[in-house]
Amino acid sequence: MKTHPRKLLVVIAEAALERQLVADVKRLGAQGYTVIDVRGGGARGDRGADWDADRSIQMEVICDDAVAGKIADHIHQSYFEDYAVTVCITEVGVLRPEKF
Amino acid sequence: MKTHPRKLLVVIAEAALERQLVADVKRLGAQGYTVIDVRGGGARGDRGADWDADRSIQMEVICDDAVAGKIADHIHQSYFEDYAVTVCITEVGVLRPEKF
Amino acid sequence: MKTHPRKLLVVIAEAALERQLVADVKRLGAQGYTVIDVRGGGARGDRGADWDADRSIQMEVICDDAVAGKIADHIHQSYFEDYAVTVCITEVGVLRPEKF
Amino acid sequence: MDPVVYFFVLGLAARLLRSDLKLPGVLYESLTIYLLLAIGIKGGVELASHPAGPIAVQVAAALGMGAVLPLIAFPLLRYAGRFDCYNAGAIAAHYGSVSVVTFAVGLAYLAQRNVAYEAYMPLFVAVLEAPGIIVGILLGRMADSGREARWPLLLREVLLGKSIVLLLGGLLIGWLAGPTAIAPVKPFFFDLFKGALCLFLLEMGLIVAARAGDLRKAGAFLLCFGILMPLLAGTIGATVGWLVQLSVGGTTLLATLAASASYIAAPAAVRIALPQANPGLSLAAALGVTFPFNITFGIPVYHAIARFLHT
Amino acid sequence: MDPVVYFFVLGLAARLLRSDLKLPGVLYESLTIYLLLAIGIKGGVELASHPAGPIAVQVAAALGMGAVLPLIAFPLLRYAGRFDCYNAGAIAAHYGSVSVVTFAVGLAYLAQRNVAYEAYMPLFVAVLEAPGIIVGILLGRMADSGREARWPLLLREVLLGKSIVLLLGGLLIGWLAGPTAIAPVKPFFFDLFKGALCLFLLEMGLIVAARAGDLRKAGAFLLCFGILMPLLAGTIGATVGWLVQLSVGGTTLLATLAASASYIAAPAAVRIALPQANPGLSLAAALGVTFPFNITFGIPVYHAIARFLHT
Amino acid sequence: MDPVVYFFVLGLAARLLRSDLKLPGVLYESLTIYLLLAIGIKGGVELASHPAGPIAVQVAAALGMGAVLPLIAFPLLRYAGRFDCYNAGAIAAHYGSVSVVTFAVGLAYLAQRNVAYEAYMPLFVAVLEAPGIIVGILLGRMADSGREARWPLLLREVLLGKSIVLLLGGLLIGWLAGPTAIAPVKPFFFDLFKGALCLFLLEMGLIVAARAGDLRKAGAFLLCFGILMPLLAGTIGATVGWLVQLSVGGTTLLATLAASASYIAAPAAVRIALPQANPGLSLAAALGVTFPFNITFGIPVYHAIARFLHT
Ligand SMILES: Nc1ncnc2c1ncn2[C@@H]1O[C@H](COP(=O)(O)O)[C@@H](O)[C@H]1O
Ligand SMILES: Nc1ncnc2c1ncn2[C@@H]1O[C@H](COP(=O)(O)O)[C@@H](O)[C@H]1O
Ligand SMILES: Nc1ncnc2c1ncn2[C@@H]1O[C@H](COP(=O)(O)O)[C@@H](O)[C@H]1O
Ligand code: NA
Ligand code: NA
Ligand code: NA
Repeated sequence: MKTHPRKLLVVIAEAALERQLVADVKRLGAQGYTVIDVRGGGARGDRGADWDADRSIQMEVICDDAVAGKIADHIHQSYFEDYAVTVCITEVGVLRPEKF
Repeated sequence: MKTHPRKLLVVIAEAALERQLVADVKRLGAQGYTVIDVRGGGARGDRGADWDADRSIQMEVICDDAVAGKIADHIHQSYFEDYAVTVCITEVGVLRPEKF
Repeated sequence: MKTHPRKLLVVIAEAALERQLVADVKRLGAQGYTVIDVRGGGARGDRGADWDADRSIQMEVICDDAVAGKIADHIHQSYFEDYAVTVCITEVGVLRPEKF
Repeated sequence: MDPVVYFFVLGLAARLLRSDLKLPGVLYESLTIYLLLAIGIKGGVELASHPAGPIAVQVAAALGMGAVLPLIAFPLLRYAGRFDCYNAGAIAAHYGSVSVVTFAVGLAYLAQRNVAYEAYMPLFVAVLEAPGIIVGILLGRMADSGREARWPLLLREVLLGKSIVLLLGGLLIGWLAGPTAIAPVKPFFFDLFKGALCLFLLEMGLIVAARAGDLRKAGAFLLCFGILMPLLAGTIGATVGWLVQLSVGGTTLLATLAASASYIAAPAAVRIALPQANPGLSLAAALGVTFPFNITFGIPVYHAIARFLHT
Repeated sequence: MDPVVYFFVLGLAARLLRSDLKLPGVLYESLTIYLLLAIGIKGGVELASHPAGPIAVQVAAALGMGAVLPLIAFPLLRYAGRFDCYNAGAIAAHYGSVSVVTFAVGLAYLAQRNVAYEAYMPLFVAVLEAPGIIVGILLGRMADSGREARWPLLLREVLLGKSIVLLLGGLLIGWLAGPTAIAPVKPFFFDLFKGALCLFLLEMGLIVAARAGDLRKAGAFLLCFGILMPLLAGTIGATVGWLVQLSVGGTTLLATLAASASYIAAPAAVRIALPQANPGLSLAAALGVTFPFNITFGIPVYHAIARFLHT
Repeated sequence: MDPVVYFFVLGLAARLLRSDLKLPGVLYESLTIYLLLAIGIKGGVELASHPAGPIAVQVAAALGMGAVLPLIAFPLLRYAGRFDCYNAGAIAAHYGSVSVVTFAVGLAYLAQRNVAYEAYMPLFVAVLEAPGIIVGILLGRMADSGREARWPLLLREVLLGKSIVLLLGGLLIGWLAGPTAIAPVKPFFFDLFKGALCLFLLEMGLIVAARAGDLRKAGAFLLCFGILMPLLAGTIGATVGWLVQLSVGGTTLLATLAASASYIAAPAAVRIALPQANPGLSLAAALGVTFPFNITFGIPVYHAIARFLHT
C-alpha cells in the first residue's frame, strides 16, 4: 500500500454556511467534500444543535497543499470575523493521488 | 502522557457498504471501528443523504501499519471500481498501544 | 497561509459521558470542543446506537500539547477502567494560534 | 390560559431546572413542517368559498403593513436602543416578519372561545413572512456599501424559504382540492393539529430556557422593546384589520401576526444577509421576550383591542 | 386528480425552484415504516374472512408474473436500449419488483371513486416484491462468472428486507388479531394513513426533483422505457388479475403493481448484487419517469383496462 | 394476547432472522416522549375528580414499596447470585424502578378486558421511578468509600430525568387543564396512544433481539432472577395495592409496576453512579427476560393475583 501525501482540511462552522462553503470549496478546486452534523462550543458560546440557529457542521476536504491554502485563506477572509468558524489542517496519505 | 504511533484509517463510502465494511475490517484485524453518518460529494456526484440510495458513512479505524495496509488494499481491490468510496490515512498517537 | 502546530484530541465514548466530558475539557483548559453522534464497536462489544444505552459520541478538541496531555491523562484515570472509551491524538495546523 | 401554553411552561421549567429532557432536533423539524402544511391546507380549503376582490384588498394592506413595521422598529432600535445599523436592521427584520406558532396559539385561543374568524387567515401568514425581512435587511445594509449585495440569492432564500413554500403550497392544495377531497386527510392534518402544537411548544420552552443567557446579556432596552414593540405592532395590526373589514376574530389574528416576531425564516435569512449582526440579540428579543409575552398576555390584549375597535 | 398527487407536485416544484425545503431523512424512514405496516395490517384484517383456496391460486399467478416481468424488460433494455448486461439486469430488477407508494396512491384513487377491491390486496405487494428483483439480478449476472455470487446473503437481503418484513408482519398481525382487537389501533394505522401518504409524496417530489440531473443523462430511450414498460406491464397485470378473477378494483391494483417500479427494496439489493450497474440509470427511470407517470396518468389507464376486461 | 405484543414478537423475529429492519433512533426517542406525556396527561385529567386524602396514603405506600424492592433484590443477587456489590446494586436499581411501557401494555390489557382501574394510576409510575434507583445505587456504593459520591448531581439526574419530568408535567397539565380544555388534544394524545405503543414495542423487539448475546453471557441465575423477581415483586405490589384499597384494575397495575424493571431511567443513572457495574447484565435481565415475561405471562398472573386478593 503506497500512499501519497495530501492535506485534510477540516472546517467546523454554523450550519447556515453549508451551501456557501460547498460552493466555495468546489470553486477553489476541491474535487470532493464530506459534511457531518455536529454540535459544540467555542469562543461564540455553546451551539447545542437544538434548533436551526444552533446547528453546526463539520466539513472535511482532502486536497493538495495549494487548494488547502486557498480554501483556508478564503474562509479566513470571508467568515472568521462574523461567524462561528474553526479551521484545522492535517497531513494525510491517500491511495489515488489523481483524485484529490 | 506517553503516546504510541498508530494509523487512523478513514473510509468514506456509500451507506450500502456499511455491513460489509464492518465485517471486512474485523476480519482483517482491526480491534474496533467507529461509524458516522455523513453526506458529501465527489467524482460520483453529490450524495445529499436525502434518502437511502444517497446516504454515505464515514468509518474510522485506529490500527497498526500492517492492518491499515491490509484494509486499504482490500478496499482498493473490492470497492474502488464500482462504488463511491474515498480512503485516507493519518498518523495518530494512542495511549493504550495494546488496544489497536 | 501560515499554520501553527496544535494537537487534535479525539475521544470516542459512551454518550452517557457527554456532559461530564464537556465539563472536563473546559475545566482542563480547552477553549472549544466539537461533538458528533457515532456508532461503533471495540473491546466492549458493538455499540449500534439503537437506543440510549448503546449510543456513542466522538468529541474533538483542538488544543496545545499541555492541555491535550492533561485531558488525555484525566480520561485515562477517570474513564478507561469502567467505560467504553477510545482516545487518539493527531498533529494539526491551525490558522489562529490564539484560539486554541 | 390555553393548555397549549402549559406545555411551553413545562419546557421552560424542565430546562431551567437542568433536566436532561431534550426533544430530538428532527422531531422539531418535522413538527414545523407539519404545522405549516396543516395551517396552509386549512386556510386553502376555505379560500375557495370567499370572493377574491375583498381578499385582494386585505392582502395588499397586509403587505404594506409588513413593509412598514420594520421602518418603525428600526429607528427605535437605532436611536433609542443605540444599536448599530446591522443589529437594528436584523432585529427589525425579525419583528417585521411573523411567527407561525404564535399564530397557531392565536387560532387555538379563538377556537376555545368560539370566536369566528376569516378561515383564510393563513394566507396572511404567508403574505406577511417576507416583506418585513426584506425591508429589515435593506435598512441594516444601508451603511454597508462595501460588500456586494447578492440580492437574487437573498430574495430566493426569503421567498422560497420552507415556511412560505409550505404555507403557500398548503393553501394551494387546500384550495384546489376543496373540502370533499381534503376530508380523508382531515384526521392527520386537522385533528392532530392541537396536539402537535403542544409538543412544539414544549420544545419552544426548552429552547427559550436554553437561551436565557443571551437574555441576560441583551440588556434592559431589548427587554422593554420585546414587550412594547408587539403592543405597538399589535395595535397597528388591529387597526389595519379593522380598516379592511376583517371580523373581530380576523382582526385579532392580524394583530397577533403584526405583534409576533419571526424565529424560523428571519434568523436564517438575516444570518446570511447581515452577518455582522449578533444573532443572540434578535433571538433573545424575539424568542426570549416577545414569544412568551404574546402567547400569554399579548393575544388576549389584541383580542380586547379588536373587540374595542369593532364596537 | 387525487389531492395526494398535489403534494408530490409541491415537492417537485419546491426543489426545482431551489427552495431550501427539506424533509429530515428520519421522517422519510419513519413514514416508510408506517406506510408498510399500515398497508399490511389493513390487508391482514381482511384476509381472515376470505377462503384460502382461490387466494392461493391468485398468489401463485402473481408470483409467476413477478418472475416474468424482468424477462420481458431485460431484452428490451439489452437490445433495444443497448445497455450492458449489468445495467439491463439492474433496471429489469427495479421494474420486476413493485412500489408500495404507487400502490398506496392506487388505493386512494379507488377509495375516492368508491371502487371495491379485494381487501387482501396488500398480500400481493409482499408477494411481488422479491421475485422480480431476484430474476433481474440473475439476468444481470449471467455474463459475470468471475465474481462469486454470495446468493445466501443476497436472498436474505431481498427476502428479509424491511419492506417484506413489515408488510408480511403487518398482514400476519392483522390476520391474527382480527377486526375487534385491531380497532384500538385504527386511529393510528388507518385514519392517519392518507395524511402520512401526503407527507411521503411531498418528500418523493423533493427526491425526484433532486435527481433531475440523472434524468437528463439517462437519455431518450430510458425516458420512453419508463412510460412504455409500465403500460405493457400494467396490461399484463390487468390480464392476470382478470384471469384469476379479481374484481375490477383488484385488477386495477394488480395492474398498478405490475406497472410500478421499486425504489426501496430493489436499489439496495441491486447495489450489492450488481455493483457494476450505474444506480443513477435505474433510479432515473423508476423514480424520475415511471413513478410520476403512474400516479398521474398510469393508474386511471389501468383502471380503464380493468373495466374494459371485465365487461 | 393483546395485539400490541405481536409487534414485539415481530421485532424480535425480524432481528433474529437478521433482517435489516431498523427503526430510526429518533423515532424511538420521539415515541418515548409521546408515551410519557400521553400517560401523564391521561392520569392528570382524572386526578382532579378524586379526593386528595386517600391518594396521599396510596402514594406514600407506593414510595415505601419502591424503596423496599431493591432491599429484597440486592441480597438475592449478592448472595444467591454471587454478584459483586456494584452489579447487585445496579440490577437492584433496575428492578426497584419501573417500566413505563410495561405499564402501558398493562393499561391496554385492562382496557381490552373492560376492567376498571383508578384513572390516576400514572401518578404511581412517576412516584415509583426514582426511589428504587436511589436505594439500589446506595446499596451498590456501600463498599465503595474511595470515590466521592456526587449525590446532588445524581439526585438531579434521577429526579429530573426525562421520564419523571414528562410524566409529572403531563399529570400537572392534565390536572390544571381538566377534561374540557384537554378535549382538543385528545385525538393526538389519547386516540393515537395504542398505535404508537405498537410501534414502540416493535422497536423494543428489535432491541431485545440485538442484545440476545448479553443474555447468553448473563448465565442461568440471571435468567431465573428475571422471572422470579417480577413474580415476587408483583405479589408484593398486589398486596400493597389491595391494602391501600385500590380496585382490582388498580391493584393489577400496581403489581405490574412493582414487577417491571426500568430500562430508560435506571440505565442512565446507574451508568454514571455505579460505573463499575456491567450494564450488559442489568439490561439482559430487565430487557431480555423480565420485559418479555411481563408483557406476555406476567400481567395476566398479576391480574389473577389481584382478583384473588379482592375476593
Ligand atoms: N478548540 C476547539 N476544538 C474543537 N472544536 C472547536 C474548538 N473551538 C471551536 N470549535 C468548534 O467550532 C465552532 C465555532 O467555534 P467558535 O467560533 O470558537 O465559537 C464551535 O461551536 C465548535 O464546534
Ligand atoms: N476530496 C474529498 N474530500 C473529502 N471527501 C471526499 C473527497 N472526495 C470524495 N469525498 C467523499 O467520498 C464520497 C465518495 O467519493 P467519490 O467516489 O469521489 O464520489 C463523497 O460522496 C464524499 O463524501
Ligand atoms: N480501533 C478502533 N478504531 C476506531 N474506533 C474504535 C476503535 N476501538 C474502539 N473504537 C471506538 O470506541 C468505542 C469504545 O471502544 P471500546 O472501549 O474498545 O469498546 C467503540 O464503540 C468504537 O466506537
Ligand atoms: Na411582526
Ligand atoms: Na413492477
Ligand atoms: Na419494579
